[in-house]
Amino acid sequence: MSTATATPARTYSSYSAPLWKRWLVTRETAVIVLTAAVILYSLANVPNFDGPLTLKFLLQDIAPILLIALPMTLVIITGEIDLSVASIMGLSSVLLGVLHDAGMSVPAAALLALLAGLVCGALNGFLIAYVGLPSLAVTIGTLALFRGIAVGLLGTTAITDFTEKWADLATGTIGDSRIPLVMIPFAVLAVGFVVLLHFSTFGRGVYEIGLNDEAAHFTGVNVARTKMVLFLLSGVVSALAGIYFTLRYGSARGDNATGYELQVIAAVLLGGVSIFGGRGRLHGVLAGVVLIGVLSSALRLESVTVNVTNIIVGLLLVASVILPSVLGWAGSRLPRKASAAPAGPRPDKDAATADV
Amino acid sequence: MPTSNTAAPVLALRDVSKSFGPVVALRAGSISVEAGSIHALIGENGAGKSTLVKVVAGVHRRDSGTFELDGEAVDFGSTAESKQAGIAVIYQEPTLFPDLSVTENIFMGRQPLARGRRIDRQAMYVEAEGLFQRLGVRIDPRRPAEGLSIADQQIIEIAKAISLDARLLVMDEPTAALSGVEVERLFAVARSLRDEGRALVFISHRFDEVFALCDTVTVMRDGSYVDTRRVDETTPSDLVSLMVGRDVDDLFPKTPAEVGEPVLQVRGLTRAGVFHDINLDVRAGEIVGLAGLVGAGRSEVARAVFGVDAYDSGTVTMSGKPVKARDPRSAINAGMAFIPEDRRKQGLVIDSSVAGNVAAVIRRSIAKAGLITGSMENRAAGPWAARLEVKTSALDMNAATMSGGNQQKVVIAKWLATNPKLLIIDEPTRGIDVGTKSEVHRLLSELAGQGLAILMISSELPEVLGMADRVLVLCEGHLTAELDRADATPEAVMHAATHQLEDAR
Amino acid sequence: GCGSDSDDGGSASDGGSGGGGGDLSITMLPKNLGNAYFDTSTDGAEKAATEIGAEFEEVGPDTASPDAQVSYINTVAQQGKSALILSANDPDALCDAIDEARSADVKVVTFDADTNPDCRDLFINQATAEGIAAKQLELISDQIGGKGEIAILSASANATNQNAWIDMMESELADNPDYADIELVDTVYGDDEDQKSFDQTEALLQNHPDLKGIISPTTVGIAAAARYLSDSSSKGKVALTGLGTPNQMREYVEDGTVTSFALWNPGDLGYLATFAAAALVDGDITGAEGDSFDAGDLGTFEVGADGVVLLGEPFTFDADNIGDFDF
Amino acid sequence: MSHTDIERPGTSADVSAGEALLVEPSRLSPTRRALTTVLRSRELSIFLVLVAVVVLATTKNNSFLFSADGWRNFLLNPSILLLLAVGQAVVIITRNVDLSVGSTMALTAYLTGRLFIEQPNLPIVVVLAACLLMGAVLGLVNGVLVAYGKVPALVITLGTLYIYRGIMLTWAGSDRINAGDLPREFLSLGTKTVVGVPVLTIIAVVVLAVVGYYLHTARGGRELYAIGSDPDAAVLYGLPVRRRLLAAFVLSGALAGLAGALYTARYGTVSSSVGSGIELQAVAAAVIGGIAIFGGSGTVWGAAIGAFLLITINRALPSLGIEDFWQRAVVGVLILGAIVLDRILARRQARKLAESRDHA
Ligand SMILES: Nc1ncnc2c1ncn2[C@@H]1O[C@H](COP(=O)(O)OP(=O)(O)OP(=O)(O)O)[C@@H](O)[C@H]1O
Ligand SMILES: Nc1ncnc2c1ncn2[C@@H]1O[C@H](COP(=O)(O)OP(=O)(O)OP(=O)(O)O)[C@@H](O)[C@H]1O
Ligand SMILES: [Mg+2]
Ligand SMILES: [Mg+2]
Repeated sequence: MSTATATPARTYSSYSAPLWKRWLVTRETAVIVLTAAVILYSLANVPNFDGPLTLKFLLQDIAPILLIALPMTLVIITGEIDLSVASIMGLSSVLLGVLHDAGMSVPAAALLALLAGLVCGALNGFLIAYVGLPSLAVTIGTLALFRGIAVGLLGTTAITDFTEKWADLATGTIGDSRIPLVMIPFAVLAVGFVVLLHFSTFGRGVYEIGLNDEAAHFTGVNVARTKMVLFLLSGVVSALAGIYFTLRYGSARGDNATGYELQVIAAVLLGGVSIFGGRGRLHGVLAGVVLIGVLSSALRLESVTVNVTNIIVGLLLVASVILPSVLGWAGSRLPRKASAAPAGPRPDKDAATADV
Repeated sequence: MPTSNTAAPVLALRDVSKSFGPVVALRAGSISVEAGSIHALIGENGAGKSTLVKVVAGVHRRDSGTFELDGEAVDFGSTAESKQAGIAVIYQEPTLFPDLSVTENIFMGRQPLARGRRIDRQAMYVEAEGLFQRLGVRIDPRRPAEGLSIADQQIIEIAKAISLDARLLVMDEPTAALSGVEVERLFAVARSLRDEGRALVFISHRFDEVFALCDTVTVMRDGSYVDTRRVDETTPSDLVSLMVGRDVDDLFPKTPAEVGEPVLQVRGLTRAGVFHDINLDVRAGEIVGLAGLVGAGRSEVARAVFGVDAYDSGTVTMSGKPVKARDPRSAINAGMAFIPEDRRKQGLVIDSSVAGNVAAVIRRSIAKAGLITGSMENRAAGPWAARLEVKTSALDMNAATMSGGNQQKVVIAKWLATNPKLLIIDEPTRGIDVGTKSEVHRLLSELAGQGLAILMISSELPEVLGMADRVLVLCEGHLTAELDRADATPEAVMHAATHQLEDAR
Repeated sequence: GCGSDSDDGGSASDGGSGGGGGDLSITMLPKNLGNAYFDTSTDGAEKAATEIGAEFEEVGPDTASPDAQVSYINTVAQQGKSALILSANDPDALCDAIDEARSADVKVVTFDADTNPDCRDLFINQATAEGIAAKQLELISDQIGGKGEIAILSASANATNQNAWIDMMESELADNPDYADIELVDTVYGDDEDQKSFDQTEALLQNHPDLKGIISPTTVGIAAAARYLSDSSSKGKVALTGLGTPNQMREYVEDGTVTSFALWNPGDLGYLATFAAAALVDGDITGAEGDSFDAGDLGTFEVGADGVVLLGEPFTFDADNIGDFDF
Repeated sequence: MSHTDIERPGTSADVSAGEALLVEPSRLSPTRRALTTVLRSRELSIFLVLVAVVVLATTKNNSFLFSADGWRNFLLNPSILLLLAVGQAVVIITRNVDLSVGSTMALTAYLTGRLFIEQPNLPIVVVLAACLLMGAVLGLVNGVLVAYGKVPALVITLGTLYIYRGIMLTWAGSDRINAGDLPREFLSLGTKTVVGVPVLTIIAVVVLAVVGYYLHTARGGRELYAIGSDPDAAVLYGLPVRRRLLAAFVLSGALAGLAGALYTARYGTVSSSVGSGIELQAVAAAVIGGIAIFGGSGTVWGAAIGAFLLITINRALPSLGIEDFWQRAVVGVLILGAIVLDRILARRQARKLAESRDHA
């Protein structure tokens, strides 16, 4: 063996598979293809789906989910989960309303609402990252807490008198295109998160934590701080989504966006993120969100009730998590057969160990 | 192997193989155990002993080979089935239910029942007391299993196994954490079981135990059966050469290097319940060996020094400068590198690429403005992988697809890439093949020669004695001896590693 | 008149005179699905639709929240339906969506609960707020003998029409000498959810031991309250009235928990709304004050101020007449 | 080694009862042991909280407890959540969670109404049995997916939460169940009391007693704890892990099914929103009652008291002059408080036990 200072004895090829293979043979691609297929099918067969308004309404509907899916993806990749996002939306919505009602300008109120989101995220993050509590339990608790504060502040009344120009901002489109304005902040955030997750040392840490947090810790990744940051992001982006939601519907209510957390998580898992952490890419997730959005839009146009849509989303969710382990199980069946007939050590095993 | 003269052997494995993905844990394992005999199974770390045991227990399903119990072919899909068939197993690492009482741990699933299929707790406690009596220990049957010392945990496992009154009892390194007294009691029990006509398999790294207890011994190397001998017809040195497969003396080529300034200084390091008032220095160019029984707390000390674990009091300084507690980053920045004992769980991110692993620690320095791409990692990782001659087809291969030895090389590469001043290495050669083993040893002494300070933890006495300039011995979290290379004899180390336990009685 | 069509229920399916007019497509969007009151109004609307020969469908969220309604309004705009009939969960929140729909020239008729007048074309009003308020006070007053504490169990706290009625009642209580001895001690909200309304009733009785009567101006609320009273020790001691549907209340009128309550016929409401929508689409009316149109069995109606069409006065149900109704 | 220091003079004398209870319980006399166990139990502490809430509310307004209805509602209202909490507790003990109970409950609540509409003179027990059965089947679906799919229960039951409610709403369409559709004696079941105790409460308490007894004294029950305490060890040990998991989910589903029927009896109307969000209350009740979310410890008694606490606080808020809108927030605070407390206590215990290893 050469000494640690000697010149490299050999070099390695960087990749085991050609580029196209590494990109095309992935879970993400599958989701994207499926989404495209659904869109094409709807365009062909769903009356009015090809209509002028569809794109605008579709994007407006899924915007909050698109937004929250960004931080949620990172959170789930670290192996944690945040069930409190919808409640944070509700809380920021209510704060926006209450503060605006108290005579504050919409931007100022929105800023404070974002701050509140940050605080909510900080509470989650502290309890999970530093106290070391399970994120499931914590965020079930804060789900109730944040929603409770929202409802407590406003009861079942609603605040609806938002200055027109801000409401228009939420519902307006870019120029006279069909793209809603909200897609601009989303695009910015999306780019930011893609860089953060896929092209930064921080992102590498996120994956390592998800795959094996102990090893990450041993390698000097600051596990606690990473998780803290992610929950802060999750909180503030949820608050942003809540503000958009409020302005779009022009009503601040305590029960706004109830149940959105399920849709977000469903979309993220559908997009190929492993609930066990460590696996998943953002483009798959975004495709997942679009898929769910297109489905419900098309089904509504077909006058299918929301219940059926829920059933389909639920089935997609279960299927998307079950599928890998079903395949794995099927795979594990094969060697069993081999063991039935006592054979000598299999040649491929020898091959595998040839370089030991 | 010896053909059984009378009835079929209780346990007979032939050419059993088991792989985990590409890692071949067991290539051609064979063993044949007679009733009324205690059969030793020995081999170096990673020889495949535990894997073989787990195949017998039904934890793993063999890929190929034959498996017979009392002459009938069997194929266990679960541990429940093997239990049914009368096999009791003590696994290498204790598997207890921390929340439950010691007694429940022993009788789970087969508790004595009173009327109405109600669990008869009283009877259960009495029975547990009986078992502990037989093993000559005093553990409160009502206390929770949580927080037991490794040794006590091991004793619970033993109690569990013998209470099953199985026809075949397999013990995977049951004595690794036990003191002399406890070992004696265990042996007494084992012998009485043998005299009842049961078959026992006993795995240990300590030859004295093998020769004291067993009648037959099977040797394994690199996952394959090597030979089976009657104990009274063989000698330790025979066994060693069978295990290692070559002459022993060229195994530990420690080249003396001149020792420089102290690099690491640890003073009064203490963590309640784990280790106490640890003082140690490691100087440049010096290899310090840290010896002791499993559970002595060596790894805990190392982890605390490196900052992955917290400690209650004490100080750690690198070449004069204090290192922040509970902060691996500052330890790394101070020039420490830590190769932990468990590769798969702590050493590397097993499901990540070779490049990703090698570049993991130096990521920040190779990144441009915090941004990093796969190709950057590959460029940085390539040379280091090459220096350690890591065998892989490409840098984006999953680390999980590599053999134990290559995985260890990846871990070493990843830390050498940080060019450290101090290298802490826990169980450097556990579970790696003989070839790589000596490569690692040569590398270590070369690094020391280049002035690197090395703190080496090892459960293998020959390794410690062969490699270390100085040997520190840890016993139940206390430093009990500091021996120079000259006077570090097996006896001296073993005594220091256990004497405190003797005193306690 | 209310009794006029007790043959209501599923009769939508029978025959269908006009038939062919596929160009006239109407969507009905109630506050939420699975609400008996709206089921009845939808039945009425469907009946009208078959008579007109319009293509008709009902869609809706399962919880009564405005944001849920928005996406359905959007869908109607996408589908380019000719008319939308809705009961608004929020007076302002829906306006943007409705504007969008109208600019995709969908005629928008609100019924039961209105939006801002400038958002929609027409509002079909079940009865004047004054009428409803007065009626309920009158009922409770003679059930509690003109004196004592009363409380109100409403729908959600921002339900437009409930709030309007409650205001009316409060001022009426203040001004009208007949009600001098009646004190309104509390107003609580059951959000038109059974269990919430149920628990709120319990809380009312618990916190106001001397409570004499409860007014619940919402069909869900009154049913839940009746259900609670019917087997509580307050049964018979605490009077209950308000707005309810005969089918839900029959049980409690018969067992004496409730002596009388009021309502218009939701079926007629939906029926009328549908004819109004059709008239708008056909261009018979524009929604301007003074326009008048024909509404099948119900005769002709005239559009009042702010594009409001009034169905009539609320009708009182009691043990003697409740048997004649099925909705 | 811990067992050697018993001979050491001193150590045995100067340890507190609590310490002894932890490290060497047998040193205490059986009565003393029992006493200390009870005194230090989580169940007792939240029971005291419950008492405090009741006393407070009653002093503010004594009809809270001391009126026919007050007393009845105090016992009656928690009974449905209690059933769910018991099922939830058993599932959580195995280190899983069942979020689909609310939807299961909704389905069987509607089933009850349907059955009575189809067959007005169906015997009540048959209906209850039907609901139990339906719930069990829905629970079985969860169980199979979790035990064989090797997917976290959280995700699976999140999915079935959607699916089951979707099925219920599609099935129910826009028609709903009114009191009028239900036979009198079934409705009266919802409020009938026997010697001052509501029937629903009796049913719930009986279920509680049976499950509690099973968990404490049956092999199966203890295995549930073992599985939750360390799933991998349970597999190595050869416990029938899958079968037990299935059983846990089936139980949770069946109890949710029963709860659905009782809901209909109690409230007389079934609308689309039945039981939505109640799954979180059930989890909350269990967690507050001292069931560790990591599984392996806690008792259904605790979960039951937790359920009582939640509902009673909800009832008490108005009496205490707090708008009941804040109830959700209170629940959140209770959950967080409970898990933080658990963590602190667990740390203390682990440390005590570690130190008990020391002797030097
Ligand atoms: N689950 C697993 N996945 C992948 N590789 C494994 C697994 N278990 C064991 N191995 C590998 O199989 C080889 C044999 O492991 P095994 O534990 O049987 O050795 P051993 O003889 O018991 O060593 P020791 O004496 O240290 O216990 C080692 O190289 C180890 O890394
Ligand atoms: N009292 C204890 N209770 C539970 N686990 C323990 C205890 N002591 C040690 N361990 C664990 O047992 C394993 C071996 O013990 P430890 O590492 O402390 O000592 P060691 O001398 O390094 O043993 P090894 O030879 O395994 O490195 C480690 O994983 C350690 O975390
Ligand atoms: Mg082993
Ligand atoms: Mg160690």
